[in-house]
Amino acid sequence: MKGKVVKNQRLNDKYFFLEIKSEEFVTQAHVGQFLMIKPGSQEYTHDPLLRRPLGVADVHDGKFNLVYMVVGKGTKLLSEFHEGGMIEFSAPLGNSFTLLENKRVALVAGGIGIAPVFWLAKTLKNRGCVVDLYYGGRTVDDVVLLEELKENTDHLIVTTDDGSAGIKGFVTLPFKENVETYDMVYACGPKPMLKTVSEICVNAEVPVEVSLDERMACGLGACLGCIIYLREGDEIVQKRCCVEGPVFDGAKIAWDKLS
Amino acid sequence: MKGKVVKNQRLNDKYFFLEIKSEEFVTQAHVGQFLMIKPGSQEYTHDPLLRRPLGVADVHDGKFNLVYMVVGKGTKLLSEFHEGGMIEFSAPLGNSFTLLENKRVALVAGGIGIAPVFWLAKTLKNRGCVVDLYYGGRTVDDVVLLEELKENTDHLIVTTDDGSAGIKGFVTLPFKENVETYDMVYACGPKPMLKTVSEICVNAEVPVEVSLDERMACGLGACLGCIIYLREGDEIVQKRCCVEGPVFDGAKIAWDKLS
Amino acid sequence: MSDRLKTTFCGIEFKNPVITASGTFGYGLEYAKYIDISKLGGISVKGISLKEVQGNPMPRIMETTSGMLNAIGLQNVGVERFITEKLPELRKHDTKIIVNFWGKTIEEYVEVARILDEADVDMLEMNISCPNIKEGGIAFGTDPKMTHEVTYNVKKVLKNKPLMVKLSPNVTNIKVYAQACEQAGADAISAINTLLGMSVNIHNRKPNIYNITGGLSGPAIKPVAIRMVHETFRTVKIPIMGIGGIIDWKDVVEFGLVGASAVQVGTANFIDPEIPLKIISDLDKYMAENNIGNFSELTGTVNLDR
Amino acid sequence: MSDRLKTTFCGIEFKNPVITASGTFGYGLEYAKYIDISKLGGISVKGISLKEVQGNPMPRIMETTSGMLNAIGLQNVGVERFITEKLPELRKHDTKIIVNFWGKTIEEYVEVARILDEADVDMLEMNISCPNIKEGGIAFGTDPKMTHEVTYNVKKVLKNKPLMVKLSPNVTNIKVYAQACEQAGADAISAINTLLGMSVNIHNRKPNIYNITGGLSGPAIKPVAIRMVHETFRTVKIPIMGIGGIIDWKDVVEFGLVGASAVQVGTANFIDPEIPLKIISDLDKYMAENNIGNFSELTGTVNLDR
Ligand SMILES: Cc1cc2nc3c(=O)[nH]c(=O)nc-3n(C[C@H](O)[C@H](O)[C@H](O)COP(=O)(O)OP(=O)(O)OC[C@H]3O[C@@H](n4cnc5c(N)ncnc54)[C@H](O)[C@@H]3O)c2cc1C
Ligand SMILES: Cc1cc2nc3c(=O)[nH]c(=O)nc-3n(C[C@H](O)[C@H](O)[C@H](O)COP(=O)(O)OP(=O)(O)OC[C@H]3O[C@@H](n4cnc5c(N)ncnc54)[C@H](O)[C@@H]3O)c2cc1C
Ligand SMILES: Cc1cc2nc3c(=O)[nH]c(=O)nc-3n(C[C@H](O)[C@H](O)[C@H](O)COP(=O)(O)O)c2cc1C
Ligand SMILES: Cc1cc2nc3c(=O)[nH]c(=O)nc-3n(C[C@H](O)[C@H](O)[C@H](O)COP(=O)(O)O)c2cc1C
Ligand code: FES
Ligand code: FES
Repeated sequence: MKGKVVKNQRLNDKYFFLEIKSEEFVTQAHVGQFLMIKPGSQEYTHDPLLRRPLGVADVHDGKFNLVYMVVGKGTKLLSEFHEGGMIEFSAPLGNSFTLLENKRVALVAGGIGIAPVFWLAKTLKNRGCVVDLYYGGRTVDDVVLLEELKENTDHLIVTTDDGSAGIKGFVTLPFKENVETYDMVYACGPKPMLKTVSEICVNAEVPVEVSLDERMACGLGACLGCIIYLREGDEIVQKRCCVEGPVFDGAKIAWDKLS
Repeated sequence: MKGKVVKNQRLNDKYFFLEIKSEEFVTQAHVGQFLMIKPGSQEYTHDPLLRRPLGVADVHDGKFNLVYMVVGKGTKLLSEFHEGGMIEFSAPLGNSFTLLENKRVALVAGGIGIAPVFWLAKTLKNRGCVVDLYYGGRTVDDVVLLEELKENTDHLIVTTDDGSAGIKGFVTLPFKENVETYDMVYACGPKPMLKTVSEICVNAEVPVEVSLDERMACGLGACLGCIIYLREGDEIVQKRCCVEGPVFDGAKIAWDKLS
Repeated sequence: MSDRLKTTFCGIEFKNPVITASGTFGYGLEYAKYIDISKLGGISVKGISLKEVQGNPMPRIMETTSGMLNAIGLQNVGVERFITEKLPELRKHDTKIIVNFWGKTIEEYVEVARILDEADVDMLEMNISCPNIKEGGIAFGTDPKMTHEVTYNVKKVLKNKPLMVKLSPNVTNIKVYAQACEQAGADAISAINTLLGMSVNIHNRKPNIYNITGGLSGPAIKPVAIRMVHETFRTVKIPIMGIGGIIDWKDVVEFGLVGASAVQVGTANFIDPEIPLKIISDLDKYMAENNIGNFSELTGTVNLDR
Repeated sequence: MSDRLKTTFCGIEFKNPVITASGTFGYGLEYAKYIDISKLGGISVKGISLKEVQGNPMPRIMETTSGMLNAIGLQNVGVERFITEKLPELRKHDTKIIVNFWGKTIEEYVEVARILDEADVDMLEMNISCPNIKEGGIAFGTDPKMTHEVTYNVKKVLKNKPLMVKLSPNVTNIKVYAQACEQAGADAISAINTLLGMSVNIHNRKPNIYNITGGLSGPAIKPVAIRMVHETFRTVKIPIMGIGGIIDWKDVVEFGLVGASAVQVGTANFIDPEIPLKIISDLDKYMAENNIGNFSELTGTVNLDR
């Protein structure tokens, strides 16, 4: 697919916000899905080689949004993409979150994990849920779009490791205090955080869905490069993060087997 | 060196005109020299890998101009370079044309060979020469900047292979008719044209300097990838096009040995 | 598409000479959702073994400059499940099926080949070159005697299907291996598999691939692949499928010129599933414009005069 | 620059571990106009032979995806002219001089080495791996017995200078060659030279390089180089100079982690003559920030635990 880059806006030193126009994409996308996006506009250069996976952060008015952090050459190149240009990307890929109605839910996001959570918050709110978002980052630069998030949540609890914004400390602490009040928990962020969130939920017997990140080459189940491991009964089974995921039941993930 | 791209303007389907601001470059450059320019702005992508050689087409007011034809991925990428951005390039490289004063000279340019010839025409004109420019291309799209060239020459004779601009036929024909009236001839263009021009000059006993093109990796004499061959007495000697050239005595070139 | 793309290879008629490479196109079905796979010349499926294989621990892939490393570890569902679960679905699409297969011993190779020979597939591609698996696999493709032996033994049991042997580029002299295959009765050669490479994360100082080394593929390796197909073509008479770094129709023509009768597109499928289809239509256009009646007219016509 | 970059390699003290690679830095003097070459750890000069060599006909170079092919044909001024015309000029710059050299026969190798052993140079680098020259050159680097023999014979005549042998990557098993060098008395190994590649112009159907095949260098080959340095480091005890695709300081660290005690920068010099100097200062910064007292602390410290 192809779409016009409407906005490619720097949020702070690390984060960017990208808005792309594409009816085709928008009509197909589900909350929790991702896409593979070509970081540059040139067909004839092959470095970087592969498209990069990014979570869909919102969908509205025939446009969709991505939020990304510049970490390497692909995201750097993306950050230099000129507004108005046409960008190439895949169809929406992967599975999606289970969407409840009229329930109390907690969303836990760590750093760039906010991307899919943004759209999720908005969607669940529209479905009548009470939505609490626990959003943690290393510093104030790692918690973005706070105004927009406030609008789409009932409670927004921000934490930073260094206290430069919100409460000082890990996001899992305030979340843990309230876990039992929720019907369902959704999380996206670094693996150690997801693991802790899942353990907290399992202990509290609250269902939890997490969105996982793995390096991806194809994004559609062919390369077998993005394996994650689930515990099913006594067995450890392999799943492709890109097709059977990126959203998994946090209670089933074999955390110690992940890379 | 680095400079700001002031203009990167499409002249027609194939040709572009680039203006770069750099006092440092301008103060060092001589007529006939070239530079090696990085086609993209990114440090962190390596395709295309090498800088590309382009002749200096003019120098004025702390700025210099390049004229280039899009033939492959390097020049394509260059054509997408955004105005206002900083571009990287080498110091001015290679030798330069012999600059006469107050003489009658002919300049013969074929296609993109116009680039160094543009600056040469202007310079010789400023030194009191009578400057006739014979400028040939395949079609009307291969003869560019005609207005500007008219200003800097005494006679501008344009030819195209298909007659879509100027006289129909090879540029060497009108040139040959007048060769004996010149004190010196300068030429840049495809090798078969340069060979013919040189032969015409040798027969007419008029000195001739030609600017040669070879694929280049380093541009400064280290890789030995750009060898051309001169006849010196009975011997064939090797020269590096980038250092001992790109300007050579047309009478000495061993045309049959060039690639 | 026109007739000019029709390609006869080992007596099999492919719609066109563009086949998707093993390990980069799953079992074909993964892509069927996104592109019309019946437009492909053929599909070489992920390397199949006698028993199901789980593959290597993660991480398994890493991008490098204009290339990627992989050490999937030959994960596959095994030959039985392939035939019962995948093949019937795949056969609904009108394209040729090449089954890439491997074993850890000659007996395993022979056994898988025997089963596939009776299955509804078009051709076998024997992978003797995968550098990722530690047990034996590597030995077959980097020892000419072993190459001969496994080829000879497999060929002996095949009654119905042509055998293509896929060569490893990680050898001093690929001609010796091509010759070994031809002499042992192989019907065709495919070349190349991945180059053995490695990459390290300088921050945590660990290899970027769990397996430490992995196979390098993508445009970065194309010059090596072109050279090896050229050398192979000058050495043997059996046809060659050219593989390595193909991204566009120009690459396909280049492989043709040095001796490929057909090609396989690998890593490019990851970049964009549309690429093989785009190659096919661009190639058709190029051939029409240049009055090339059939891809075979290009094969091996590089001009070596000087 | 600080002391932390000082690198002792074969008993020679280099200012820093960044040396410019043979064939990519001329005789050093070409670059002296553009950068301060005395800031380099050292310079490995263009491969020198007994007599002057004109090299191959043109074309000699071609860019490929993130790499380049070359078949210069080892053009050089010969050892006598090198010593009289180039060396005195070069010696005015305070950096170490490594002389890359080669021959067509063992006698030639020995003869050049003998002459260089008496010259004002710091170290010899024996190129047994250049894939471009047809006469013999290729045989030394792709036959372990020949590797041993030429190394042994050259080492025998050297009284003053350490001998580094430069390995070819175009082999099935580089460990065998590294061992052959060590056993024959080599003081160090440099790896890798270029990968043998080819490219064809699809319009005129001619090879893009007159010599048909050429050596592939640049970032495209880095994963192969990293793998081979890793394998070499795990095989021999003599120090290794890592080469292949280095563009920035991160590449240098990666080579260090897999076993390089110093590195050579090749193709990158063509892209921008400032690159090796930038690498040196960036490396210094990295080491300062990470409390690495000396580059040798990195050597071979890749973490292979799983
Ligand atoms: C399903 C999915 C959804 C994602 N959504 C987002 C998102 O919405 N916003 C966002 O900023 N990022 C997201 N990521 C991560 C993003 O894909 C990587 O940051 C990006 O590919 C890095 O590319 P690069 O070229 O900039 O970095 P590279 O130069 O490729 O690598 C730089 C560093 O990032 C690491 N890295 C590379 N790929 C990944 C990856 N897939 N996951 C984690 N680390 C990686 C590398 O190991 C390396 O340390 C997502 C990843 C997945 C798999
Ligand atoms: C001293 C010198 C001065 C030059 N001045 C100009 C100039 O002022 N304007 C201009 O447009 N071009 C000029 N050229 C040619 C220019 O360098 C090439 O067109 C350019 O490098 C092609 O790069 P690319 O990546 O677009 O093409 P590639 O993808 O690298 O190649 C595309 C095609 O161009 C051919 N090509 C590549 N490099 C060269 C080369 N150096 N010379 C001739 N053909 C080549 C290739 O063989 C191929 O057929 C000059 C070349 C030299 C050596
Ligand atoms: C992720 C991945 C998995 C692969 N698996 C196999 C395999 O199972 N069997 C095989 O013969 N080749 C396998 N290959 C090699 C490819 O089929 C192909 O030979 C190689 O990638 C070079 O082509 P390319 O540069 O077009 O990718 C694999 C390659 C990749 C990238
Ligand atoms: C144009 C060119 C010429 C070379 N000449 C030599 C040579 O004379 N002797 C030698 O040992 N290696 C030679 N090499 C190989 C380099 O020294 C180096 O080993 C190789 O290019 C890989 O490093 P890189 O990827 O950093 O370029 C040459 C390489 C290039 C590109
Ligand atoms: S990214 Fe290829 S299988 Fe998941
Ligand atoms: S381009 Fe390298 S020597 Fe001329």
